[in-house]
Parts: sequence; C-alpha cells; structure tokens
Amino acid sequence: MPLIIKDEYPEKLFRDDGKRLDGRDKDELRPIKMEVGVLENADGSAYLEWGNNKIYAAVYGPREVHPHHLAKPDRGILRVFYRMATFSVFERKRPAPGRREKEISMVISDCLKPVLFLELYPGTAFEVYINVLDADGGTRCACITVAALALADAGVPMRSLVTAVAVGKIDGELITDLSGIEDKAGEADLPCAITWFNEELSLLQFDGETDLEEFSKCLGLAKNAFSKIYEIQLDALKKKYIEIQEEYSRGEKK
Amino acid sequence: MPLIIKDEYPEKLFRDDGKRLDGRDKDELRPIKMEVGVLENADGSAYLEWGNNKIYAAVYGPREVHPHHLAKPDRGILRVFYRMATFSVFERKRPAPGRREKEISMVISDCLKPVLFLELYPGTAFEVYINVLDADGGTRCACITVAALALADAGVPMRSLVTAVAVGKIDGELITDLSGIEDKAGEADLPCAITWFNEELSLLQFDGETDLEEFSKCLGLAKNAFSKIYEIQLDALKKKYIEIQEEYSRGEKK
Amino acid sequence: MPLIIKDEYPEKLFRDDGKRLDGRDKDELRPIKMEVGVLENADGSAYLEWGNNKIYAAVYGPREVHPHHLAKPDRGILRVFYRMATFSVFERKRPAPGRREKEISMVISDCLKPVLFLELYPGTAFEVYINVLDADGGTRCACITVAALALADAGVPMRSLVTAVAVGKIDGELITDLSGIEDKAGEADLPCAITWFNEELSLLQFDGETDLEEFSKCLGLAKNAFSKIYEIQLDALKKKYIEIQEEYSRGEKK
Amino acid sequence: MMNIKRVISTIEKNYILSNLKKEERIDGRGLWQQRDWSVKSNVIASAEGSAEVSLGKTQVITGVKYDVGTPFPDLPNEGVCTFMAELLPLASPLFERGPPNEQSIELARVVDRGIRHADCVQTKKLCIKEKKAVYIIFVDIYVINYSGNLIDAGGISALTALISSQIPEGKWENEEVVWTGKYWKGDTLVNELPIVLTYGKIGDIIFLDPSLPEELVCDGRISISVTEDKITSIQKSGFATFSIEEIEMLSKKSIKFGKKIRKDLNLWQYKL
Amino acid sequence: MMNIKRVISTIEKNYILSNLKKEERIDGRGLWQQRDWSVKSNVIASAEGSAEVSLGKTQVITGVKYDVGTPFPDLPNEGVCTFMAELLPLASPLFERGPPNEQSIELARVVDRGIRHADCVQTKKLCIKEKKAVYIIFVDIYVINYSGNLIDAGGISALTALISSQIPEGKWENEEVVWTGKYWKGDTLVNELPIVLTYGKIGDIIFLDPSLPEELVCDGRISISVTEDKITSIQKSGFATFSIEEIEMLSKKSIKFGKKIRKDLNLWQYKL
Amino acid sequence: MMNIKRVISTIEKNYILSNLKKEERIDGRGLWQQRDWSVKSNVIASAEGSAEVSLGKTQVITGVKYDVGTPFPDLPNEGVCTFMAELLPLASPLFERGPPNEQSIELARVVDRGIRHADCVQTKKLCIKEKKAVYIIFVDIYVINYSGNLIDAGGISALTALISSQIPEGKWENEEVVWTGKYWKGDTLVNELPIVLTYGKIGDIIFLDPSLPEELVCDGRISISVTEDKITSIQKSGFATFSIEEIEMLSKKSIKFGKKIRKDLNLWQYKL
Repeated sequence: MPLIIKDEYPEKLFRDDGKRLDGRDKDELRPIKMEVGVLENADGSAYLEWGNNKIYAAVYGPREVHPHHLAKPDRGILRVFYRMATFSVFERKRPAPGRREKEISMVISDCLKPVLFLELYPGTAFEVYINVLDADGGTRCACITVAALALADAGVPMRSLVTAVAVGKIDGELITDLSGIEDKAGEADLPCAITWFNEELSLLQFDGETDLEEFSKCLGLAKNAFSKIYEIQLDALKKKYIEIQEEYSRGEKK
Repeated sequence: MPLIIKDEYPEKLFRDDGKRLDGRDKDELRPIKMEVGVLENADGSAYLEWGNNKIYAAVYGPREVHPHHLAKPDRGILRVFYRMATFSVFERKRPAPGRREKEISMVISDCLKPVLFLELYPGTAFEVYINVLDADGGTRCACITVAALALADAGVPMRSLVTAVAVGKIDGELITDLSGIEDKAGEADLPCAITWFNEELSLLQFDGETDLEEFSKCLGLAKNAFSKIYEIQLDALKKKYIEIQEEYSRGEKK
Repeated sequence: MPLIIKDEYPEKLFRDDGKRLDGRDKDELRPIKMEVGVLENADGSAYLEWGNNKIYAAVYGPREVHPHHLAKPDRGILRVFYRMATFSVFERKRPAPGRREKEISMVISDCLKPVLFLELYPGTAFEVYINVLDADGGTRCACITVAALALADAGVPMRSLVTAVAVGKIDGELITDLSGIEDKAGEADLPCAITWFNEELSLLQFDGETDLEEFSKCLGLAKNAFSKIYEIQLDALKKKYIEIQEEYSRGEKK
Repeated sequence: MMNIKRVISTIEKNYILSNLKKEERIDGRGLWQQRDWSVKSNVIASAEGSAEVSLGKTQVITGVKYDVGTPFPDLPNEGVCTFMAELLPLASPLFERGPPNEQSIELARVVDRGIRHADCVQTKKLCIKEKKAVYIIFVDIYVINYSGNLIDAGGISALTALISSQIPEGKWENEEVVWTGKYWKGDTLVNELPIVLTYGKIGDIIFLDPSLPEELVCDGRISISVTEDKITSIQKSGFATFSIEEIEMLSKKSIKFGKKIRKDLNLWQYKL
Repeated sequence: MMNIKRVISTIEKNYILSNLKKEERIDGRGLWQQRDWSVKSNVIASAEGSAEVSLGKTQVITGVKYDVGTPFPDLPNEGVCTFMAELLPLASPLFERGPPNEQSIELARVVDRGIRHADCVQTKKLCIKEKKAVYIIFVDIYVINYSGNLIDAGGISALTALISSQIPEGKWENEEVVWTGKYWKGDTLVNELPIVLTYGKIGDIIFLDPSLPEELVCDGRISISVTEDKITSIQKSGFATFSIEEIEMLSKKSIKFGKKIRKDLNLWQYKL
Repeated sequence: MMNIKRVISTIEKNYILSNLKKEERIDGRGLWQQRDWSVKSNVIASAEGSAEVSLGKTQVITGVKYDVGTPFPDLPNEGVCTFMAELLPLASPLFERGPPNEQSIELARVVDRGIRHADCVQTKKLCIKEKKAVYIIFVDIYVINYSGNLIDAGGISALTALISSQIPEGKWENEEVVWTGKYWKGDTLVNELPIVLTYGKIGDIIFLDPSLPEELVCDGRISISVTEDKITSIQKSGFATFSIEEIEMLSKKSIKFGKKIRKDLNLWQYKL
C-alpha cells in the first residue's frame, strides 16, 4: 500500500508580497554552507548544505580499476556513484540504486570530466562517491558543486572548479535556484554547470517549455548565480588551508 | 493488476470448409520469408518472417570467451541468447530474461551444435543472438531456422544447415506448422529439427498426449515440411551470393 | 496472498505432569541421530536428525578460491553456505538465499574457525555447504554440530570438535534444547557452542530478557548438554572408522 | 571455475564406449536396465507432502508446499502447480552456487512438462472460489547426491511427494477463505502416473538410465514421459541427433518400461 | 570486455576532424544535414502500436503495450506512460548483454523527457476510474542496428508507435473494468509532436545527427527536443562543454529543423 | 579487491597488543572506557525522525520513514519495524559498493535484535485497524565515517531517531485510512532504552568500544544489549572464544555501563 498522505502542491508559488514561498527574491539563492576535508578515510571529501539538501562527497584515487576490464590503457577513468538515502525524500526510496541514480551518476561524471587531466593517469580510476542524505530541489547541481570541492580537496589536478545551479520558471516567472516544491510544481527547470577554465557549460539539462527569448534569460540568470556560488566554494577551500597553516604554525603538523 | 481482456480461444480450430482458421490446409505452411546479411555490424545475420513471427539472428565469432572460465581448452563453445521483445506477445513480457528464455537458448544451442566443427576453435566462442520481435506459434523452430542461416552467413564451417518445424494435433487432427492460436488451443505440439548432413533429428520436444501410431504420423508430416523450408533457406543464401556477384561485376566491390 | 492458517501457539508450554509438550523433562535433549560419510562426491559429509531437524553438511577443500580476490595470501579461508529448503518451514521460504541465511552462514563460520588451522592453507578455501531440509528449533546449533562432523570426516586437521546447543526460558522456566514451538512461543533463547580444545564458547547469541543470575544458570544447562551431544558426535565418527576397518579386514578396501 | 572432476579422461571415455559396444556397461547393467529404486514418502514434517527417492546413488528430496492466491484472469477456476529444482553444491563438485542455471531449469521443466501434459495434477480441483481464490502448489526438488539421471529420479520424487500430500481444505465464506479442518489428499491432486524415462546416446549406441560417468561422456540424452499407453512429453538434450527410427523404437520401449516401473514402485501406496 | 572495434584509430579521428573543419563529413553530408529517414508503422501484430524507424543505417523498432493498474495516490486520475530501451547485442559488438546500462537508460530517459515535457502523451485521458483504474502504457524501444544517433531515431519511433496504437476502451462497472469493444486511437494518446535533434561536438565544431564514427570520436553531444516553437527538453552528454552562444544558436536551429522534420515525416498519417 | 589499508602490519598489531597487556590503549583510553559521544536529532527534514551520532570519529546518520500496509495474518494487530544498514564507501576504503554484505546485515540485525527484544518498539501501538492497516516503520542506518564499533553507534542513533520521530496519526474510516492531522510522537513508539555495548578481544584481553585499528587486529567481538537491569541480546562475532567466566563478567559490566550511558546521553530529551 503506498503512502496516503500526499505531498500537496500549493496553488501559488509566490506570496502576496511578490516573494517566493520561502521568502526569497526571484534571483536569490538559498542558504549554502560548504566544508572540505570532512571525512578522514577518503583521499578528499566535502560536505554541503544547500537549502535542505545535505550531501557528502568523497574521492578515492587515482587507484586500481575494479573490475579490471573497465580500465583504459590510454587514460584514467572517472567513476561517479550518486546515491540517495532512503529517507532523503518524501516517500521512502528503495535501498537499491535505481535507473535515475545511474543516469544522474553519468550526467555528473560527464560534467566533471572536462576539468580533469585524465590522460595523465592511464589504467587508473578516480572514484567519486556522492551521498544525498536529505534532498531538496537542485540536488544534482548541489552534487556537482560539492563533488568538485572533494576533487580539489583530494589534490587532483584540475583545470578549474565546476559550479552548478538550476534556474527555471514558476507561475510564469523566471527564478534562480529552485527549491523542492518549486521544482515539482513549477513549469520549467534548467540545471546547468560552468567549467571556469573556459567559462562554458558542462552540464545542461532542460525540462519544461520555453521559447528562445525566455531561454536566453534563463541562461543569464544562471551566469549570475554561478559567480556567487563559486565564491562560497573558494571560501571553503581557503578555510581548510588556513586551518592547516595554523596547525603548522602551532607545530601540530610537520 | 493483470490484463482483463483475455485472448479468448475459439471453440473450433477448423472452419466448416475443413480449412484451418487462417485458411490453410492441414499440411500447409504459413508464408515464410528469409533474408541473410541484414545487419551490418555482426559477423553474420539473418531475418525471418514466418506467419506473424518476426525474428532477427546475428552471429559473432569465433571470438574471445567472456567470462573466461567458460572457455574450453579443447574446443570452441556455442552460446545462444534467445530473447523475446516485451511487445512480441499478448501480455507484455517482463524485460529481464526469464527461465523460459534460458531453457530455449539451451535447446537451440544443443540443436545447432551437431552441424558445427567446434573442435577446430579451442578456447573461443560463437555467440548467436536471436531476438523475437513478434511471436506467433513455432517460435523456437523459426529461431533455429534463422540462426542456421546467420551462421552460414557468417561463414562458419558447417556440416549442413538445420531446419526446424513444429507439427501437432488440433481438434483431433494432425497438422503441420501450428500457428499461435493452434499451439495454445491445440492438443499436442511437436517441435523438431533436422540436421541435413545425417538426416537425423537434432531438436525433439513433445507436449501433448499421443499413441505410438499418431506419433509416427507426426514425424512423417515434419519430414515433408523440412524439405519445403530448406528450399527457402537455400534461396535466401543464394540471393545474397548473387547480389555480391552482381556488385563485383558492377565493380562496386573488390 | 499469504497463508491463512496460522501456526497457532499453545497457551501453555508445560503439561499438567510438569513435562514439556513433547514429553521431555526440562533438561532433556530431543532424540539425536548423526552419521558421517553420507555423500559420495564431497570431501567430507555428515547427516543429522535432531528432533525434526534434518540437515546435510558437506565439505570441499582445501581448494582454489572463487572469486580469486577473496583468497588471503597468509591463510586459508572458511566459507560456510547455510541454506534452508523451501519446504523446511511452515510458510514456504523463497528459494533465493535471504539475509537471515547470510547472517547465519557468517555466525557458523565464526564459530568453527577457532578449531581450524587456517594459517596452514594460504590462498585456499574450505567450503562448507549446510542444507536444512526440515527445520525445528535450534537449527543453527544443529548445523554447527553437523558441520564440525563433516569437517572431521573430510580429514581437515582440527584442534577439537565443536558442539552446540540452545538453552532458554519458557513459561518462566529454564530448559535445555528448545523445540520449534518452544523457540517461537518462549521467552528467551540462548544458542551457544563449545570448542572442546579450550572449553570456551565459540558461538554465543541471546535474545530474550534475563537477569544475571538466570543467565548464569542457562550457561550451566548448556554445559551439561554439550557433553551429551559430544558423545553422539564421537560415536558417529567411531562408527565410520569401525566400518572402514571391517571393510579392510574383509578385503573390500586396500 | 575449472574443476578437475569435470574432466573425464579419454581412456575412461573409450573404456565406457567399448563396453557399450559389447552391450555392457561399466556397472554391469544391460543397455535397457535401470538402477535400483528406493522410495520413501513423508520424510519432511514441515512439508505438506514429501519424498526421498534414490535411483542407484542419485538421491533427491522433494517437498510440496501450498499457498492461496488469486487465479489468472483467463483461467478463473484453476489452481496453479509450479516446479523448481535446486542442484545443491553438496550433491556434486560440478554444481555451483548461484541462481538457477540451465541444468536446474531443465530438470524442473522436464519434470513439470511430463506431469502437466499427462493431466496428472488436477488443477481444476485446486479452486476454492472462482475468480477469487485458488491453491498454488509448489513442488520443489532438491538434489542431495548426483550420480547421473536426475530427471527420472526427480519425476518419481515429484509424483510421490504429490501423492503423499495433504492440503488443508478451504471454503469461501464472507469474502475470505475459511479452513474446514479437513484435508485434500494426494488422490484429489493426482490423476495419472506419468513415468519419465531418460536414455543416453554415445555414437550410435543408446541405453537407459545413464549413470554419472555415462552422462559425462555421452553425446546427448532423450527423456520420454509416458502414461499407461500414451506419450505425453519428450525432451532431447545435448548435441546427439536421433534418427526417426530410433525415436520410434524408444517411444515403444518407454511405454513398456513405464508399465513395469509403475507396477514395481506402486506409488499409490504412499497416499495418506 | 575489450573490443577491437571499440578503438577508433588516431588516423581515423584526425581524418574525420580535418573533414569537419572544412565543413565536410566522411559520408558527404553538410554539417547541418540529417541522414535519410524511413518510417513504417504497425509492424508488430502482437503490439498495441509499433514502428520501425531507420535514420541512415541506424534502425530501431518500438512497440507499445498497455496494462491496467491503480493510479498513484497523488495523481488519482492520471495514467502512466513508461519508456524502456534495449541496445540489442545484435545491433553492435559495442553492446553487451545484461541489465540496462547507462547508455540504454539515457536513451529511454531522453526520449521520455522530450515527449513528457511537451505534454505529448495525454496521461489524464488514460484514466478509467479515478483512484481505481488507469492505463499503464509501455513504450519499449529496441535497437536493431547501431549506426549512430540512437536518440533521434528512438524519438521518432516512439512517437510513431504511440500515434499508430489502439488501446481497448475500458469502463468502470460494478467495481471492475469492463471492455466496451471500442479502442482509443493514437490521437487520444498523443497531443503534440516533439522532435528531438542531436548534435555532436568535436573541438569547436558542431554538427547535426552524428554517424557512428563521428559519435565514437566526438567530445560530446547535445539533444534538444522542440515542439512547433518551444524548446521542451535538453540533454548534454559526454565531456564536451558548450558556450552560451552555441547553446542559443543550436536552440534556434532545432526549432527550424524540427518544423522541417515534422512536415517531411508527417507522422499523423500513421494514425489508424 | 585487495586494499592496502586492509592490511595492518604485524608491528602495529604487536604494538596494540603490548599496550593492551599493560591495560593501555593506543588512543590513551582505559580498557573499559568508551570514546566520546555526540548526538544530534532531527537533522533530516525529509525523514519522520532522524539522528546524527558520533562515537569518537565513527559517525552514523539514521532516518525513520513509515508506510502503511496490511498486517501479517498471524499478527493482525501489530505493526512492523524493520532495520537496514548501509556501509557507504565514502565512510571507508574497506567498504565496497554493492548489495548488503555480511557486515551490513550484521549491523542491522544486532541493532534490530537489541531493540526488538527489549520490547523497545511498541509494535502493538502501530496498528490502525486490525487485519486491515498497520504502520511499517523503516529505520535506516547510514555509516558516514568508519572508525570502529559501528554497532554501539548504530544502536544509539536508531534509538534517537525513533524517539525524535513524528508519525502521522491515521484512523480507519469507510474502508480506508484517513489522516487526523495529529502525530504519534517518539514516546508512543519507544518504550525502553536498550543500550548495546561492544567489547573486543585480543588473546585473552578484553576491552570496551574497539577503535578501528583495534577492530582490525582483534580476534573477535561481543555485543551485549541491556535494559535497566536485564540482558536482552548478545551477539558474538569473529573467531575469538570466550570462557563462561568472561561472559558473566561482561554481562555484569554491561548493565553497569548501560546505566551510565542511559543517564549521560539522556535520550528522551530528543522527543519532539
């Protein structure tokens, strides 16, 4: 028997004062918190809270490829394992990884590859584990953002960071950074990611209905949001290096 | 919830004029069409329409065996992968291969092996993929018949072709080449195959109820049908060689 | 639709005469029968009937480890595969091995390891297959007891045999060797096993509710039962060696 | 997984073959002689029916369980009888762990088809209430020791388990199944006694009831299920081919052998 | 499983690339030219709808089946339409046996999303009785020959199969579904005709409808689904990146190409 | 998959052992001293209850979800509470991808049994309507960082998640579940506070709360669940053996340690 209480959608996604249901302006991001080096056993790791999203990412590698036949003689491979906790969504997710998780893993992997120098690591693999413990809107963008940090934390050489955000349309208006309810009840959703080294889009998905003009406006909104999120990523990395420096100067590390 | 419209069986399987429901005489075959070399990426291939059966077969090999532990040091192996499309039958088949598909794969493989010289290919595999896109009665016989063609098209050395047909009993009468409805509503079904090099039976299955005399008559019906189907197989092979010859003579191949 | 007839539990687990429902005294064991060397294809085997439990165990090894990556360079491994037949329990068990079977396999393996000299067999595996064909209470203890015999029958060097039994509490009274109904309707269950070489417990599980005093009494009951069961194990082993000797003396073996 | 016992030496193969050519078998049997049967019923207390059957050293245990379910829409008043076979790794180093493989599927299917097409299991009697509730009967075959010819042993064990079974009788009352306290016995379930006979073929020599070494070296097998005077099911396996004359000869023999086994084993004695 | 055909030589890659730089393709097409289409409907008698579609040598067969189920509690009056894709090993040595892999999941998902977001399948019409019974429509795509760009071929084949389908009409009477004997035709199911267009990118060169060799050497692809004048779905795959200007240019082109394909193929002709 | 971190050197093993013989541990603890606890509840907005628990550097997050289903026929008025554990590969290179393995099954089972046998979860209160509708409670444990002794951390996190949970209250009206808008709180679900304590054994030395290096070198472990003055569950694992005297000593200690932890952590504070 399935759940009987449904997650009801509100009739309107804007309040009377023109703000969104969570009080944000149209182009305002939800609160974002990032931290690197949070897990002791991985080669690199990061933690992110973005609205209600709570996500851990960890990187192992370069290491041996299992199963062996996946190894490439001329380059390293990037393997992304995106998973949702059973309790991260309204209706309990089944524990086994589903098709959606496989698809998103591939999408994230394709998005991160352009910044890596995989040709320098023939025969090996970088494995990125991303676990969503609480999910809100924009989960895949949050995952890309935190995975890029985990790769940086692992010391993997990168052309640049990658930053992702979803923009979209609700009640006929274009907005930045859709929350869960805006994603489900809204009309269009455009998750995208930027690779800073060439300032091109490395993730681009769209679902909805839009004409060309509106579509260009969406891309403009995304561009603005990228910069703000990028700052938070850089801060998280800096914070760790400052901590390490302080430990050195206090003589705790050598 | 399962399907509610059932595929109803008719009360009688013969019309008043003594013909079968599809207008055939008792020993008449359904229309059969065969073509070889239909798929560009396989080492050999064939396509067959037999009544409403629509079947593709492709052969790869001799090639490396995966997984390795299946390889035999003293001979090649033949692996047959028989699969039904989800929409090939009245009630949608589940996408994953079922027990029936595994059993029929083995039966087809056992049926084709006698004509191959597997001892000449130690450590390798011939893989035969057979996909039924539309299914009518006699699917396994049609699969054997088209798989033999695909093997020949791949240039695999063979003692002879293999030809298969089902005979059986409906409304108390013995008939040749059961259609889908005759197979389901009938009383007995005898799919069998002949290996022409020794004119013995290489497939023999029976389900029904028959005494010895009737059983012998069934085998006689099968014998007659084999020859007719064999002609169509030979024609399909000839047609391809004529085409190739013409291409050569037009200078398109060299 | 699940089964509708339930296996009803009796209100009382003692009869008016103070005996248990099957007529036993509190510290009395059910009838036990053991035999070794019962399967011709295994390296060692044993069969056990204990109450209604009917269990076969077979040992193969030391042999190559499949899959290879499980092999340990510095020692042999012990793999136990405990399985219940579908018809061994009241409600038909699904054919595929479940979590409970995996857990009990591990528990049995942990219980047997202390008596083996696995360090003498680097890179190899001992595989113990245990199949419960009919299940009553105390199945895991019965499995350990019969598996120890099968290992001995296979000639695997052992520090000692292992003997297991469950003690527990029903209707407020401590008893030895719970039957199926006593296990389900009772208040506490303590399966345990002894490794005779050091007279310590190598299996210890408990489910129920007990204070420290009662718990000590349970362990005392187990101690008494161990010795009785051990005698039956030794008899089974002796019986086989006597048979072999007799065959030699009759000249049937050489 | 390469197993040393899986390889039979050429010497052994030739020895078996040269014996067969003299119409002799390595265990002393004639070409058309079965090994000895042993049949015990009612061996599993937890099962609704059960049998332990040996054919020579081949040993199988079969149990019957039941459940109640809704019928298939196109067969609203028929119960269901399903067969499963498991080749336990303890029965032979040739048997591997894991989900059902081709060999276990074949064993279950051939036993199933022999029984199904003989109208042996009375599925129409397995209906409690049309469209609402029917019995599902599970016949599960476990191979305990593998010494050749699992199919014939599996067939007799499945029949015996069915004959020896007792299924609680249910009635439909107030939209649910209510149990009467009585039982359907094996003669409600079982109508006919189809016997399946398996023959091996090496070169052009055919013989009944292949033992393990014979099975490992033979080119193929054929299993024929028979009722009193009819053939109900045939399955050829392996890469042997059979001439029409051979098939006709084996069909005739099967009906004869079937009569004898049916009489010798007297399976109805196992009805409770 | 290392496959020799999976490796495209550097020479071939350079040859393809140097051609593309001259705005030429190895099969003679221009950068924005699709291969030829062939569309046949109603090719599978057992399916409720079907299509066989070729785009160049790429060939897919799609079939539609239905079932009746209970609706999701939060969408009590909507039917369900699900997409599956199977990359048959006979279509290419690059395709392996086994459960759906990333590539087949992506094919099904991109076709699904292009159709779903164009409001193409009228799931609200697929309700027999609110809260009780709705249709489940299965659109299953089989790849028969793989010669590049499965997504565009899959999209047209799914649309055609849906348009050509006939689903028995059910009514809710006495707490069960009763069949009226009439059929829902494709125009009940299908509302819009979204066309998906896939572009390859190598270096900074972009081109429509990648062939197999182009697909094997390209850095990435982008698939854009369009209705008459709207974009309804986009999916970038592979490790290429695209500038915003490129995306805008491709969006504009897709609407233009979509119009042409919609007109050329005239899919409504396949309605029964 | 051979992992370099899986091998602990003989030197390290000897170092740990020689310390333990002096009743010292490599992290400075005494033999019977637990690492520090940190407990946070209500950390997952999407879950009906949740907890993030650290024991030293070992970190687990547990969430509670619910569903409504039909009860088992033999327990017509009891709900169901199930436990699952996942050892995330990000928590340790020792954890592999894939379906539940022995270690994760054991973690879930030992936590389950400790809680179940203490009559901790009030499954009888989880009934909405006898025979018709009961709650199914899912307690899912995710290991985020593995630094030894998952069982004790898993036990506290499961308890806290249950205590902190709110389950919508349902009533049975007109043959379906209707939601009242109120919630069952943790004190409806949870009755007792069983504490599970795990001890490692190397040679004949026993110690509480093994850290990761201790866990990797120890011969075995024993986990004992206790309520205020009773033992409710025991699980020995690994190839260590324990004398009866040792078992009695550990049982006594567990009741004492349980009292202290129950008081220190004061889990009822997490009730909403």
